[in-house]
Amino acid sequence: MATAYTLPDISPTAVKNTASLVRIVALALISGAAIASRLFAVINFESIIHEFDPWFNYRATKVLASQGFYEFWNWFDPTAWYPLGRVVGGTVYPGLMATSGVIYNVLHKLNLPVDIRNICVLLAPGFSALTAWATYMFTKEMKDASAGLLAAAFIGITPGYISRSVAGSYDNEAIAIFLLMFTFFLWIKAVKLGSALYGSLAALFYFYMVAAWGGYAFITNMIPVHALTLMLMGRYSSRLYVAYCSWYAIGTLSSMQVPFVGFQPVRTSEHMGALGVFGLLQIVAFAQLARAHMSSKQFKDLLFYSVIGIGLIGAGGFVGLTYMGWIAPWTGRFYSLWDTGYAKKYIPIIASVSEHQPTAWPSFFMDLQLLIFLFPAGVILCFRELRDEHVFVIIYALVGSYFAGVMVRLMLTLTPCVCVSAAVAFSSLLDTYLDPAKPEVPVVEETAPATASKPAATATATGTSAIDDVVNAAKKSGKRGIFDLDTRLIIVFNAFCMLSFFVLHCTWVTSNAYSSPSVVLASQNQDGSQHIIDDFREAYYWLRQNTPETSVVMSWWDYGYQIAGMADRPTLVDNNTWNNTHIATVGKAMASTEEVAYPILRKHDVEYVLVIFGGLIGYSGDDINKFLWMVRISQGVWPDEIQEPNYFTPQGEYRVDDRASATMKNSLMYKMSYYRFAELFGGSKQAMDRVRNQRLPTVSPTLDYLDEAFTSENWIVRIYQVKKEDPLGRDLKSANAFTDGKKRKRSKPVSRRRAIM
Amino acid sequence: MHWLPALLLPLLVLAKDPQLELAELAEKGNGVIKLTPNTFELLTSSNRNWSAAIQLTALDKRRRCEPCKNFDPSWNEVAQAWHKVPKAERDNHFFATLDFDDGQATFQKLGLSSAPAVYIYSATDGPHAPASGRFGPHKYDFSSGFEAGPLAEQLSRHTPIPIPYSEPFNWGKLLTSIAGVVSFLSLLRWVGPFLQNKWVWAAGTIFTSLVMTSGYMFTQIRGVPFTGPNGSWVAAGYQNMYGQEVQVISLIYGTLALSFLMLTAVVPYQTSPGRQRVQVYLWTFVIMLVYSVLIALFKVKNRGYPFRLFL
Amino acid sequence: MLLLGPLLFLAAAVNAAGITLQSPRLAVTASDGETLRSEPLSLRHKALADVTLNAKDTLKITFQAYDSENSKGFQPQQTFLRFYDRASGEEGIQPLRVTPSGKVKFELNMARPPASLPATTEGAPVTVSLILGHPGFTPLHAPLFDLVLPASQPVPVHPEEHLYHVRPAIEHTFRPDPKQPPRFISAVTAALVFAPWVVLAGLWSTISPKVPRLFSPSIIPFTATLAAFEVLLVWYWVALRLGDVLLYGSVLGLATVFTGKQALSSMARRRLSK
Amino acid sequence: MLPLLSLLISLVTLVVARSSTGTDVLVIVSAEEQKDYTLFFEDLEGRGYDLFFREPKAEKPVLLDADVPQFHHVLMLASDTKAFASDITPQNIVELLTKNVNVVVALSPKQNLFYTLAPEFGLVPPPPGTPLISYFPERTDPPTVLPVHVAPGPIVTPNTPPVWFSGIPFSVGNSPLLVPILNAPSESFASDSDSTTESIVESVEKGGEGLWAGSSLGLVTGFQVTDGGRALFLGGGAILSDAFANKALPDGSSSGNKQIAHDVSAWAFQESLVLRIDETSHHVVNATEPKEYYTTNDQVVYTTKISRWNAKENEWEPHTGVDDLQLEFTMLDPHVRTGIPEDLARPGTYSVTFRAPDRHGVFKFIVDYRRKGWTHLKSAITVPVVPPRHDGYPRFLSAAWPYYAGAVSTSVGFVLFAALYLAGETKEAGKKKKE
Amino acid sequence: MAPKSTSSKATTVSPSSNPVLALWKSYNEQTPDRLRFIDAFLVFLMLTGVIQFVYCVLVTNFPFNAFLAGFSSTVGQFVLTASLRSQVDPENKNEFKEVSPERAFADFAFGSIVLHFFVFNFLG
Repeated sequence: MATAYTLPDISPTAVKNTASLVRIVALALISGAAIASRLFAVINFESIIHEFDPWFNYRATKVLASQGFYEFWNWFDPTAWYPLGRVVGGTVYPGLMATSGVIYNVLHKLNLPVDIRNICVLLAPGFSALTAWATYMFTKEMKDASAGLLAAAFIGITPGYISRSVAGSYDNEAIAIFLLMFTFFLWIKAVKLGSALYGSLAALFYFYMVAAWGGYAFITNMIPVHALTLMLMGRYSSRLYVAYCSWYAIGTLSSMQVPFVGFQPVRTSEHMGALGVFGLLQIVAFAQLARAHMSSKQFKDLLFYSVIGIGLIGAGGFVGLTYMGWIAPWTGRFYSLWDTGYAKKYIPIIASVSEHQPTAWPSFFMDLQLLIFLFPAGVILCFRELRDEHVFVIIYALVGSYFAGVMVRLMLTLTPCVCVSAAVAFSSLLDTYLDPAKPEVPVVEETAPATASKPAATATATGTSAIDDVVNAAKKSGKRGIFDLDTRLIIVFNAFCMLSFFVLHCTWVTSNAYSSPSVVLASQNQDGSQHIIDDFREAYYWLRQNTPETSVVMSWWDYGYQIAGMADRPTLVDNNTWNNTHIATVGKAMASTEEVAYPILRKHDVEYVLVIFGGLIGYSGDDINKFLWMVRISQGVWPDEIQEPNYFTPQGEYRVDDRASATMKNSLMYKMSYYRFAELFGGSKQAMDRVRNQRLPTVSPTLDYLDEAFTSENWIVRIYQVKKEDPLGRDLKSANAFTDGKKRKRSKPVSRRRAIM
Repeated sequence: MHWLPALLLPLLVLAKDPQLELAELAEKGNGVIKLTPNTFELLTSSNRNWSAAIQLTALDKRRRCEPCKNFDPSWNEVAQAWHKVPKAERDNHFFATLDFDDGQATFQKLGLSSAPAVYIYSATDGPHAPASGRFGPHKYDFSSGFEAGPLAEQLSRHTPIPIPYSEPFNWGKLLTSIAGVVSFLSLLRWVGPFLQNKWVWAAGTIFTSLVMTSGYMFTQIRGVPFTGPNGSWVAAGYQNMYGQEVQVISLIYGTLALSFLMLTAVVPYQTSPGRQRVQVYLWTFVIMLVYSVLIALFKVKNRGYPFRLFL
Repeated sequence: MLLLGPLLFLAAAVNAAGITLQSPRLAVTASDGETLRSEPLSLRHKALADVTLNAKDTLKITFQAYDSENSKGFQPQQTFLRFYDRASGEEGIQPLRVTPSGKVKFELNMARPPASLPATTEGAPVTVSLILGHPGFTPLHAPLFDLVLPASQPVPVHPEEHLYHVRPAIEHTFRPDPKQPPRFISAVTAALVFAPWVVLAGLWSTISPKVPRLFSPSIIPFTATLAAFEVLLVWYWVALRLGDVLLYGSVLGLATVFTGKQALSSMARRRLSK
Repeated sequence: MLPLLSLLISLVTLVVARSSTGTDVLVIVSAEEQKDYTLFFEDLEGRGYDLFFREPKAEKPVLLDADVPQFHHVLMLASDTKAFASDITPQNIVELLTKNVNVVVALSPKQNLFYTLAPEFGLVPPPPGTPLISYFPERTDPPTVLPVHVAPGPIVTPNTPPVWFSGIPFSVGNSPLLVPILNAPSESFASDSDSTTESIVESVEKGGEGLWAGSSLGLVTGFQVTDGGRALFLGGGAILSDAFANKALPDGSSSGNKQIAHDVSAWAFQESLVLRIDETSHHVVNATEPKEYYTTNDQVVYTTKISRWNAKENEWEPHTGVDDLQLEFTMLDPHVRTGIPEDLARPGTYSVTFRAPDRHGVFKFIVDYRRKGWTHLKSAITVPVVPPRHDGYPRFLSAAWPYYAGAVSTSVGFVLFAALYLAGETKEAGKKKKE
Repeated sequence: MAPKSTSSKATTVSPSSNPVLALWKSYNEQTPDRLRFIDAFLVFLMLTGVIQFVYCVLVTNFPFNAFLAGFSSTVGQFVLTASLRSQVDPENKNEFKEVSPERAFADFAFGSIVLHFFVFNFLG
């Protein structure tokens, strides 16, 4: 046969074996790359837990590892949400902790005394390797092994996934993405084979997913949508029935074993879609069975009436139950994905989180570089041969890109799908141009997809359109292939360049953007050398060493987990923002005057107040910048005590200098942030806030109810101690005036009679 | 009853009671007083036993103030709603509108740099004067959007009695949706085959995902303008963009995807080597070019980005 | 102290110069100037009828202080009116302005009450008494009459005052326990749940499946292991902990896989042999 | 003074000491005034106190050495002194009080630093130079020396005869920490003797400096500092003096000054009305050890032991007969507030059993017993209340029998089905395929 | 559907007016015993489930987890068995190329064991 270039003659078996060997090696290398590229954080900084939530997971894991699973399950944490406490066992997704707990115990069984912290730090990279493998399997089902390898490579190093799985970011997503992909793989497999085994396995991994991440709702809705679409496309088959029913029956029951999820799968709207499809499948299956035994005429009207009737009953029942409050309507967090204005209006806490902001296009490109435009091409290719699994990818692409657009953090769910379809596109390009066959001779390996797709295509595309004609005509003509070597070369070379560019990009992004453990900050000295700013740990360890075990620390909720994790002190609120009122209370205390705040602090037994202040070195993520959110949240609860406009200048500007509004200047947060700030600059030349770029008044605010306890090296963390009540029962303001020797103005006996108006 | 003296006063004194005057003005502009600098002074005079909510806006075309246009209708709705309350209470609170072009001086006096803004002056004496002694002007914060509902709700805190505003039921929406469904069903026969064609769906899917991945939702949620003030269409800053960028970016993505498809799906079916070669080079060139443009754009957004392609 | 005053006064009246009053009168006039009450006062005994002042009324007290010796008016240093609420113990002292000739004209206008007036409660009268004192004179403390004043706000108490008294008890209201249906019903239903076995038996008997290989060596182990699994699970429900069941389960699982392979492959052979 | 000495003395006097806090008393009094109080001082020494005298202007012995109080009680009788040594300042006196030192302060018509001290306690003295005057009862003494009837109260022994007083009154604020002991007679008022009615009337008018008159004014007032010492304010030191102690009342009977001097000093030096909480314990019903966590709906037993200082026996004895002791079980707000009845079997122990709220959180057992004149009792124990453990819920409920039955019968059905199915002949299937 | 079965249908079904009767008739005629054996089990499961559901609705759902466990054990077993049925149904042979009847039963057994594990874990 005529080939574009001479092929070494090797026996097909040899080729096969080498291919599989190469595949294994490639996968191994990909895993290595995936893990390695996530270690920048450890190299640049140190082996430390990152950010906020991971600190809680780490703490919980320690409990699990030291006290065992049942104790963890029943763990009541009295130091969180003081004094409400938190029933941790019932309010976490234990999957992550359980996983590292198991690993920890196994290693110790093998006499490998590994520190639990290192396990937690390295869990995410480890699982990223598994994710690569899962993606490989998944894509293999879509196209073939080569596409699979590409996809694995993509997901292995694409920043969109690395951003949440660098070493040290010990968060649910770390393992969730692997579970997501593997569940999908099993699901596809189950649909393809119609095997209850794969269905059950999918259910098991779904259970793992539910135990690991709140994002399981994505699976809960993706799979039913897929099944429904297939049915609407007239592709119902007993295989679908077997796969879906075995998945749903076991999956739903198992998901309810997770205490945090509880009865939601039968009580909330997020899960009702799956239930509905389940019911529908039963009807359709019965109809099919009936059809086997009846003339089509009878069958038609029976089927028609029964489907209509039962469908109506089902819908009515759903509405009724929702109306009776048996089924909870969409939860706010979920709802805010559809009505994008909803969160800001009704759940400011959610809106205040930075990773819940919508995504601008640069972050798409930053995270997915060339994949983002290969992705549509891949989707088109999926349409070309429209098998059941391709339908899945298409739906995934649609839904995923919408969600990723709405919330930055959901970029994570889009990434795998992008990798898969991009890989499909890219590998089919390479296939075309590497395929040695020349078009003159009748093409030998009319690739499997093409054949398989024909019936599918003809089955669906009853209505014919121009594009169809083109494609089919081309297919008919059969002459498919590339004639000349140079064209092949340029394409291959081009592709190679693009891929290497992608690698460069990913490496750069990972090392520069996504590897900083926001606990430790890095800054450049004049000579370009790196200077580590370690104020947070400095302050937290100060708390740990200089305050009694039981002293309650109040701070804005962002720092709750870190205080609990590093300082080991009770906190009022933390990053598990389940109680709006409690958070609003803290917001109110921060936003109101000392006199108003003091009773609140005393009532909650607060002994230390911690604020983050970046004004000195220009750390922009400080509390003054978050202050408006505190105001808003507390305004939501006490609209007539706290009003956002009062914190702006009459011109509607948010200022901290001498033009700042009186309310702003008297607020506890302002006072705590700028206390003694002017003195630092010698008072003479005005103090400069490097974040707001505003000059502070030369006299700094005074504090009557708090004492400055600690201020970190760069003033990022400032800790204040709450004074006790005056033993003589005076208000602390006048008590201080007395101790400072100020004369009290002479009073005289007052009339005790007040007339009734 | 507070308005009795207000009504009797003119009979006793020759000078017209400002409150009555305002009431008439409000009557004229049914519910909303169209302010001039003088009437503004009158309305916000230091000793007033009425409260007032003033919308400071710039509705003139030349000002190109989109938010002003969006907000004005809901303002008028609320004013109408207030106009419905019995005269006794109505004349204790006034709704007024001052346009930038009528009272630039006033805007400067208030130090207003942006429109629209709503200032609320509560009564300084008389029964409705607030006990707190904070007479305003309070500034209405638009954090809850331009809708009439929240506006009425928040203003009601300052009016003598709550504003009897109720969301008008949106019949139009209902009807259109019903009509849509009906027409769809009726057209189903003709639309059907069209819907069954997978390439239609493909087009839809591709379009959606392209638009989404070019930050369309960002522009929607943040309500960013289509282009910048000085006609620039690329917003500086990594987490920021204008409406036009969506189009450009999705076009770029589309082109790249298309050329890949061409190389994969169409070029191989060429029968003559010559044409095939031409096409291959053509599409490769297109990819290189557009990709470089994309990178260049990204460098604009993200200054620190070290890489560049041919441009 | 009250009882002490007059007593001492009587005791002391003998030896020193005393103070007496000339024509003491009280008058109550309404806001529109109408005189509601006007009568002379006596130092010996209190006026019988209470004097009532309404919100706008005015109480007028006039007298002239006399030196009982030379019976000419003079100006005592201490000329106080004392308002005393016996119920609440509230007290107010109002010094009176005296002319050099001893004339006193005191007006208590309820529209503008003086600061000395004590807080009063509804209906409870305050005793008004006159206190006269001067160096070298026998002091005089004479209750004049009971005065009923419009009630005022209660006396302001310290915010923490309530901590110094018994505070009202607080009961926590508990959520009601979920109600259990009568055991009888549950038992019956439980029995009913087993009823379908009858149906099953009936149906299977109609089909009467042939079970030639019920005890065939290749099948029975598989069946047994499956049964063992179910037993294990029930046992788990009753007693076991998760760890144990996972351990036993894994062991049993291996066995089941093995036996399953045996049984099913034998079945497959039979099927394909057809 | 030397710590060693104080230690020595405290050791020696341990046997006879009567105060619950200690025996060392610093008396700040000028040499000439000192002679006026011999009786009082004898009384004190007789009660086992060690008196250390110090001239108002003398530097030693100091009140505080490195913020450590050097005495248990301070007696400020130098009322007429204008200027004091540098370490005698209002601030220092307040600090002493917060450090559980008891202070007795005698004011006088002469203005000095006590005039700035008193207002901090809600006691406002009249303008300087205006002593308390009363023409009642008619007597030969000057109007500034007056007998005062002693109202019954917890501190002074019942039916003590009237006492001689000379000094200033002060208006008493409404702070509940204040303990009125002796109030002015209702006919009395503060004024300089040559004031005229005009000046008095003007004083009450707007802008006047106010009139201190009537029975609401305090002459002797105590102040119980929150978890600190006790302060006693005397309108004038003379009430403790020998002169008044020996001076007969107008009706010839002897005055109550000796008695009141004894009583008020006993209160001020924490001999009387002193309570303390010896121990508190909590546990579940019919258990003995306290639990680290309580589960919602537990029956919790809270026990506390209160004892009172017995000055005569010089020891703490069980304090019985409190019928208004209350316990709060608090998380943010009290969820339970109940009286703690006395456990008659064990004198001085008070115990109550209650059901923990069915709401988890960090709760506190709070006993906060404050009564005027008594030392405050405060105890707060933090204890988390947690939801039941996963296996803490009732199992095998009758209500769920049908469900158990369902599950079991399904399992059995499965086994049976599997057995029969496996055992069944696959022929039919084959046949069907053939036909 | 395989064309063979449709043809057989055309011949066997009597022109009965009542579709349900016709259904029942043809079912009895042309369902292999093995399938009817399975169907009997299905009926059994359905009845068990219905009784529990009725009890839950009429009497109490108090230990809701117990109800869910019991009920979904029947439902789950039902669907698993139904899957088995459709997999061993000779008429679906061409639909399940990779799944032989024995393999089907293995899957069924595996699924059921997993299901029952969760059931008893959730039964409380």
